Amino acid sequence: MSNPESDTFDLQNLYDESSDHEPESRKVRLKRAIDLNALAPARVASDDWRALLGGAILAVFVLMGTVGVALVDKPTSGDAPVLAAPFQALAYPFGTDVFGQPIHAQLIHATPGIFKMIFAGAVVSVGFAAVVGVLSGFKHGERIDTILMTFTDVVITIPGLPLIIVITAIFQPENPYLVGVFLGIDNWPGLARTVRSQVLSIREESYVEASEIMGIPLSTILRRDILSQLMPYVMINGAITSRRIIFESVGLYFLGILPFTTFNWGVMMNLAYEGNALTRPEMLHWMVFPMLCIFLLSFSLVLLSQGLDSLFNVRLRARHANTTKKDASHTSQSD
Amino acid sequence: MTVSFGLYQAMPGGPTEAMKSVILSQSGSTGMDIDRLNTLIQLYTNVNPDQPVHVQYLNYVRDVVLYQDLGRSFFKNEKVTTLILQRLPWSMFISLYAFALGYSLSIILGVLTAYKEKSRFDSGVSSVVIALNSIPYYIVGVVLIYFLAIEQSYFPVGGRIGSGVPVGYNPDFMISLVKHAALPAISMGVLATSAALSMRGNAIRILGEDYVRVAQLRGLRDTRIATQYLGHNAILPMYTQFMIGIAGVFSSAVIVEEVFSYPGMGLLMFEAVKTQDYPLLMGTLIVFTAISLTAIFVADLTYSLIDPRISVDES
Amino acid sequence: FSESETTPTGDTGGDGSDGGSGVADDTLDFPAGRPPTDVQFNRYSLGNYAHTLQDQLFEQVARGYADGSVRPDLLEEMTVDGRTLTLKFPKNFKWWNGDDLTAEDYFVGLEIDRLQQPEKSTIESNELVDDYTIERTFKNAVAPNLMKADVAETFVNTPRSVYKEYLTKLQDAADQGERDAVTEELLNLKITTQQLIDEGLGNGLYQVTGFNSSETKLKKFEDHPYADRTDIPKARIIPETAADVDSLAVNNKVDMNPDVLMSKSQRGSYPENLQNVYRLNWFRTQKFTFNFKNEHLAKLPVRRAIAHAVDLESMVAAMRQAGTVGKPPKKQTALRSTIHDKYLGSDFVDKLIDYPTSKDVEGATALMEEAGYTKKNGNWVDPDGKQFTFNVLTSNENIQVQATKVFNDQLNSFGLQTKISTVSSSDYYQRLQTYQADIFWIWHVAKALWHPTAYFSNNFYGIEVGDPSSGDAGPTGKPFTTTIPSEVGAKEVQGGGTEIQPAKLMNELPSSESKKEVKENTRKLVQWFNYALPDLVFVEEDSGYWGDVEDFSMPAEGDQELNTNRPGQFSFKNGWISSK
Amino acid sequence: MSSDSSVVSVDDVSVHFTNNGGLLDLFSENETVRAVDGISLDIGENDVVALIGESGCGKSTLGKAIIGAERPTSGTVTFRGQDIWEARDERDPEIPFSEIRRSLQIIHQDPGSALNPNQRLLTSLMLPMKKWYPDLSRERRKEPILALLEKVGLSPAEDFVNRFPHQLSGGEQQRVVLVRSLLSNPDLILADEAISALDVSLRVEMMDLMLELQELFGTSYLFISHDLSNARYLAEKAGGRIAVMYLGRIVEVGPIEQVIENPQHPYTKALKWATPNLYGDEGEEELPVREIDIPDPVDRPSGCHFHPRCPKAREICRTRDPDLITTDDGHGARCYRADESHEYWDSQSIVDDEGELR
Amino acid sequence: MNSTLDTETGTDDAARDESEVVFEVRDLEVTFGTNRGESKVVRDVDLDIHRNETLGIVGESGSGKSMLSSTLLNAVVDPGETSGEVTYYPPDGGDPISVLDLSESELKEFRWEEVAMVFQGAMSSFNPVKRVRGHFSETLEDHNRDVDAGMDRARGILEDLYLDPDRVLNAYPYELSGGMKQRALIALGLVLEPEVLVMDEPTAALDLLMQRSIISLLRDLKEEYDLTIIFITHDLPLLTKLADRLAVMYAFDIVEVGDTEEILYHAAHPYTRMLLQATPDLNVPVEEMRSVEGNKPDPVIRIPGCSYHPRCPMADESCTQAEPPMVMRSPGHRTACFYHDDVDEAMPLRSDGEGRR
Ligand SMILES: Nc1ncnc2c1ncn2[C@@H]1O[C@H](COP(=O)(O)OP(=O)(O)OP(=O)(O)O)[C@@H](O)[C@H]1O
Ligand SMILES: Nc1ncnc2c1ncn2[C@@H]1O[C@H](COP(=O)(O)OP(=O)(O)OP(=O)(O)O)[C@@H](O)[C@H]1O
Ligand SMILES: NC(=[NH2+])NCCC[C@H](N)C(=O)O
Ligand SMILES: [Mg+2]
Ligand SMILES: [Mg+2]
Repeated sequence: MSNPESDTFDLQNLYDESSDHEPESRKVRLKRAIDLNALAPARVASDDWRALLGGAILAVFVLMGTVGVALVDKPTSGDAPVLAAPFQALAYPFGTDVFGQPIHAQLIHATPGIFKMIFAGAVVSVGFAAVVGVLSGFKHGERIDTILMTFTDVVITIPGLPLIIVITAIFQPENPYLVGVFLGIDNWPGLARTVRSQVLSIREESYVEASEIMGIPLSTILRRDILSQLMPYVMINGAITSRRIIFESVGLYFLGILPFTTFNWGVMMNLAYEGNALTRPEMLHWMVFPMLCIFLLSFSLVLLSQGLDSLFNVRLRARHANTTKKDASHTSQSD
Repeated sequence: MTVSFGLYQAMPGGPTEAMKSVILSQSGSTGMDIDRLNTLIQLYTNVNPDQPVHVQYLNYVRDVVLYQDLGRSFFKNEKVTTLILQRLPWSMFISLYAFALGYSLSIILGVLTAYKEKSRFDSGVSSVVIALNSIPYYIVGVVLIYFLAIEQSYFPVGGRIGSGVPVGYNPDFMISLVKHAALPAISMGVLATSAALSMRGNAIRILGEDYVRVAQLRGLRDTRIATQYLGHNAILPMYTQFMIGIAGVFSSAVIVEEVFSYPGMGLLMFEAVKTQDYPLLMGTLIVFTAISLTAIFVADLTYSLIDPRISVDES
Repeated sequence: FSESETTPTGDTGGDGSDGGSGVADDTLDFPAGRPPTDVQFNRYSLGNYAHTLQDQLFEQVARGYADGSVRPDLLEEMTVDGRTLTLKFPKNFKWWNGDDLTAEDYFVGLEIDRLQQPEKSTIESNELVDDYTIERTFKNAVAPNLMKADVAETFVNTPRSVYKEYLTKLQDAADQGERDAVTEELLNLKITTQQLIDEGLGNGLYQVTGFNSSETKLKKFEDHPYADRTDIPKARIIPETAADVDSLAVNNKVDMNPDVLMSKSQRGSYPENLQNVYRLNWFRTQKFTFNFKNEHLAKLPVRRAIAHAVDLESMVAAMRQAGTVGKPPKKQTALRSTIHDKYLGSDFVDKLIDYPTSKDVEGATALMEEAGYTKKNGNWVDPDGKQFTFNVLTSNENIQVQATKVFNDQLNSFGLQTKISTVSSSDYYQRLQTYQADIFWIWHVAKALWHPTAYFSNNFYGIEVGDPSSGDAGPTGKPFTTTIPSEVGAKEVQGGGTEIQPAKLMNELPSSESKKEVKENTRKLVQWFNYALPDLVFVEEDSGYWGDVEDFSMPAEGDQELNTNRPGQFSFKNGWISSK
Repeated sequence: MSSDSSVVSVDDVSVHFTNNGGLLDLFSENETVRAVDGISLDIGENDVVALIGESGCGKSTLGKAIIGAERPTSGTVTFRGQDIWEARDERDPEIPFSEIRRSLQIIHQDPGSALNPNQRLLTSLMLPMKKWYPDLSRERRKEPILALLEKVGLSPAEDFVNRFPHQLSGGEQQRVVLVRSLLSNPDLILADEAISALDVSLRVEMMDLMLELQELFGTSYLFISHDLSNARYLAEKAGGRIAVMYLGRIVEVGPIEQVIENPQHPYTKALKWATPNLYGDEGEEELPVREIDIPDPVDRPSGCHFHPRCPKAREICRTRDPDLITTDDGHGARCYRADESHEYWDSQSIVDDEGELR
Repeated sequence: MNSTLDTETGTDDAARDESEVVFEVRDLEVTFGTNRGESKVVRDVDLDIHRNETLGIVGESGSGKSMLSSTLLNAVVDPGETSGEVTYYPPDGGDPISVLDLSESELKEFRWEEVAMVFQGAMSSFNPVKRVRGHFSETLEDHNRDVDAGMDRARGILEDLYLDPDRVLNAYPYELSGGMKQRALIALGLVLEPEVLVMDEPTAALDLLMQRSIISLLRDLKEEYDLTIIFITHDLPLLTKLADRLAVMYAFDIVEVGDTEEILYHAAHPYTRMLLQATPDLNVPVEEMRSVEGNKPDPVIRIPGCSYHPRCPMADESCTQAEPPMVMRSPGHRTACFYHDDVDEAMPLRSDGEGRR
């Protein structure tokens, strides 16, 4: 009794019965989108001190790496007196090193490299992990899943740090992107496994099944239902991975395993440490400030990784949104 | 192992070149005739580059698997296995030390902070843990050296036992042993503290589980609830991570031992990197891999002991 | 843990664990070398030979002194007759195991060295005349001092009890193949520290009694002829790699650093009882090598411009922060200025081209412009208007980085673009051998001889030009034949100039037959170096030693003849250090 | 019933799940769960079939097999005479698979997890609209959504549509899910325990709503429930049928009044007993089963699967498995007792007076 | 012991003066601080629970049933604040215990020895990594009981619950089906021989057959172990098969309480009547079923007057003004509605119509 033509007709009927809806204006929609996707997260963040602090510190470093680089001249030896103590002169607030280069300028000019490294590393490891995890999670039980997981397990067993050391020792990468990539390669398997299990459990959710039954194309399901759920997780791991990449890269520079061409916090520490900064108080600041930078940047990432959790939480976001009806939360189920 | 061999082949210049530069950089101020050096190196390394790669590979694999033979160190002219066996116990010692120190503390703190969630104790401990997690462990090492070894001389800055201490089972030796291992172990232990946060998270989640509530309603003793209910169940999801963590802590020896000049596996590998002693490098990498494999294997085997749910049905 | 720490039987007595520390104890502690657990004592085994420990544990045959002479150390006498060098050994020395130390113990080593490759060796024969005499005959005529220099800084470290069988095998070998087989056997022979103790295979004043990864314990060898000279019964060598020497010093836990001077920067943090004891104008310099394969560096004005543009003073200042003691050279001669007078004479030196030791931007600019380069946006572009960048290579060891960093910064601020690569030392040597960069930092390591041959050595620790029979330019593109002005100190070639062959000259210098010939050839080479600037020497390092002068009396200038390599160890081994 | 007059019909469908443990579980045996075991059923136009049974007896699996969301191990599922899985695999089926997909929809038990928590309702609802009406403009697509939402009492729809799922109560979520399933104008909706998660007081309302919409759209329902009284409410109001499942099989099927008033199968009787009524039925207090626990679905009892629990079981039930015995107009039961002349009656009872196994 | 009659508030029922009171609840409130304000999830509840009775508590989801029941063990989940009085009268005339004033260690003793509780989520009430036996023995141990004797008793109880004691005790929780777990949990609740067993929707997740069976078992157990049972559910029909008395909760308060029969046939509160009508029933023609309309109340927002008035078909002006007090409708049957006398007319019960009985 029903055929496709009359179907639309049926729906049409429904519509005609109650056609007094005003179409929403584009402006309202835009406003809502902005509110929900930009303002609400900001409001959530401002409620969560971790996200706030982490974001603030990170922002400072981003500024350092962009504006700072433009504002502060690249330091060279002889810019200032050698080994000036910190907090003495405005031109070199953090003091200078044995070359007479202002510490603060070095810190600033090292930042872009660090970010490049983090970026490359995080993209490689998190991206790879996400692809492998989603693919094998979605093809669960098929051969590709077995292959990918076997491969992942093999990589998991190779201890990361020694492998990285060997690889970097062999290839002596100088480009920060390349360094990031090398440091990223040991990091993905664990993440891939977790992503896979997440995908498996998301797949169990009935809304995915519902989408399938509605005949929604697989690509849309992947994007809408699975990736959107994974995003927070992936971002959080991105932050954690970034911290790890900082640790490892700085460590390898510090130990002198990675060749260095430009400014780098690890290099500064290496030079200071090799110069026996530990036993020479007048040199200590040369070591301390890069250390502080590393600490602050990774601190901000750790905080962010914890705070992001709430940023991505739609519930919180919705609660902080303005454009949805106030009474919405009253009817919400306690669960 | 395949990876190792792949890397082996990827070495720039090949082993002989590496050997040459090692000797050139080490042989002191007397200098050496390059031609002579080349001949010696040919003899010394016994490398037969004429063999096709896959034959070399098969030989290598055969040696490793059948004879536990990892080849000879170029630089030390000693069997890699011997060198590793000499160093391995020391690294084991400090990493187990670190592991025991780091994880036991993390677990206890994790459970405690979860219990006292949102208290001042919790925020205090959590902040410290977050801060610790933001400092690379080797920097912790450096800071420790600075404050405890250089400024205060509580601990030695390097080596594994003190000079002048007689070797043997006597108190002086033991104390010296422990003191020398303390700083490296602490700085490796920092790696393990991230466990405190996940432990806390897990424990908070478990605290919300019905069975914990029921246990409290049943009037069970607090210690029992804390250990058998909270502790045990909170460890479950991170157990495998834990065991892999052992391997991770062990791997960190490469950096920590260098910072503390602690002659263990890590330093051996580090030296091998510096001297481009490829057989040794490969050997250490294989051993590191073997250790992490073992850890994962043991984790798999023992997991069913602590979580009965995954064991195969007996029925 | 049993495999890794060897417990010496016998002396395990607990002596206090701190060294200097104000209280006068009977042990002399000093840092040196690698852990005794990591090294071995067969000098034919390449990698882990105990280079540093041998300095303290074996007698040295002869030494070179800063005045350029080579004089006996262990030897009673060394004489030259034609192509033959005669070595007379003393009769009262013993190995720790009680065996007499005879000429044969040294002879075995000499012969093994020769017989490994008899054709290539410069020695015709070594002959054991009697138990205490060796006659060593060279294939070609060599200046007498150079013949002596051939055995300088060599040790009696081949006990006949161990090595004689290998010598016999070498003597029996019919061809090079068989000899190589013996060499290979030798390569694989190991003498562990434990074996050294057990079999008493050393012969120095102090004998090893025990060791572990963080120390080598030494006790005075009472049968040694010098045993009465000193009242220090024990010593301890702390491996440099097992402990941070600087912090040991700061905490007053060492009594001496046998071949290192305390720098100004260290002075501040070291305790007062540690003082520099003796300072030595040492034989090592550091330099930057230019790769002529780079079209710009191949141009003399560019090299000279670089020499003007960099401030040697501030490079050295930075190095001083890292503990180096030294100063920039006044003239670019390749030789230490200490031997200028002796081989060049002040007239000659004065005439040489003066390159500034501090920055001379104007001079540098003039030179660049002369070569057709122009400055664009602060950077120099070549005559074709193209930009260019020099790759600068250095090792990541602290001193190297310090110097290269400043060098690099100064080139940059002058407008020469550079890309600096700081790589681990092994990788650095690797790249160095193949000259994969435009400018390299490198030591200029002379043998422990204050003699021109040591400085003009045609290898990469010297001024490598390459094998002159191999083509028209060596690995760094330096020509085998080149023209320099006929007049000393002229900045340009006028008239025909003089054609010289630096590589050939350097190779021939050691076989100069007379002092005069040595001087002549040396001047030619110096003039070439000064004119053509194949390398830029930027520091002449000093050496010496420091020690705890409160608790120990240590010989200083005037006390003994110390103007030789490693003066601290030399004093120690000779029993010249006593407690106060 | 012939299959052309029905929307979907399944014929002798079985769905078996084998868990092959994977690489690591080499030593564990493969276990096969016969979730659905040879079931035939037709669902006609405007039909309502209520499917009830204990947890794990295979209701959902059967339901999914019927709407073509679960591929049967054997047997055929046809949609208006077209084999669903052939349509999917074939190049040129009579009825395209996407058409089948559109016509068979589902409402899940847990409304909370049936909606993507990260999407606003509008997004979730627009997706199927985009799929089914690709030619319509965005605004045009939105109209029926809003209309339907108003219809199910979510008013003002403009407001609801911009909420996230967690901003709705369970009842409201369930209505949205119902709306979503209706958007494609389906012929059959599988309501898999669609009301179980709701508060008792909301269930009747929800069922009424479903029935109301059925009238409007002419949809059939396959209504899965483990609650006899709810199943009865819905089916009876729509004049539908009820099917009782036990361990992968339909043990009794028929018009709702007949099955409720005159249950044939002992299991149905037990269910009826277990469904407490507010008023009356005092007295029948004895448990009408011998064992409370359901047997292991992997290792099922021989003969009639119900015999270990059946108080009326006889020897023959132990060994032989009864077929569906139809009594009158579509009421059938898989029990020998439905056939008054069956040899069962001569078989010896395996139950003693105390209800224990002899 | 009939001295507990509280004439002032009229909370006790005279008809039952022969029965003792086990729990006396007065002015009970449970509040949570939320970021929207104070959330009052139990509001001013007065209730007496009699010894050896089965009290059923019904009400829609979120009406505060669980909260109320957990106050009996002073076990409201953490940020929650409990105020008021909960007095427990031990058997044989021991001193009354004020439950909310117990110290930590006294509570530990009180719980499970006097009052045990079987939870809403039976499935997750066992520690997943501990055998069932462990749960029994640790409970006995920590209450300083003789473990062997206790385990024997546990075996007995398990058998009474149609379980194979050895199999169940040796199993890990995950190895048991839901029904088995639920019964094992009931056995665990009885292992210390408590006076009172609080059961919070113990059957909600189970199959009909299992639910009904457990109800039967409970009736037997109650006799055998002299229990007082407090049974919470929103499944009204099920409850009527077990409970002696019913308490109906709406909006965090009890709106009606009385004997089961009394409530079924003479419900006085409109909400109770609505609930009765919305309950599917095989014996009732489908046409007679209605649904409850409207939204459930929010614990943060205090509805002025009668909290049911927004949903009540009988509500008028006065209902929005004042809160109706609890009044005694007949002995033991109390309700909080201004119009409890008119309710028969306004909202006839199904049972009234055809008198199906
Ligand atoms: N994907 C699957 N893999 C393996 N076994 C399955 C799968 N889906 C269901 N089963 C098994 O098949 C049987 C029937 O499951 P089904 O979900 O159809 O039962 P149900 O009657 O819907 O139960 P409930 O009332 O609990 O929803 C169960 O034993 C279940 O464990
Ligand atoms: N931890 C908590 N914090 C704040 N409010 C809570 C908390 N737990 C429950 N509530 C609120 O308390 C009220 C009563 O909850 P309670 O669990 O007692 O309901 P219930 O009647 O048992 O419901 P159900 O039948 O669903 O079990 C609900 O509105 C709920 O939202
Ligand atoms: N010959 C060499 N490899 N020299 C390089 C190292 C120099 C050595 N450290 C020395 O000062 O003598
Ligand atoms: Mg189901
Ligand atoms: Mg509840």
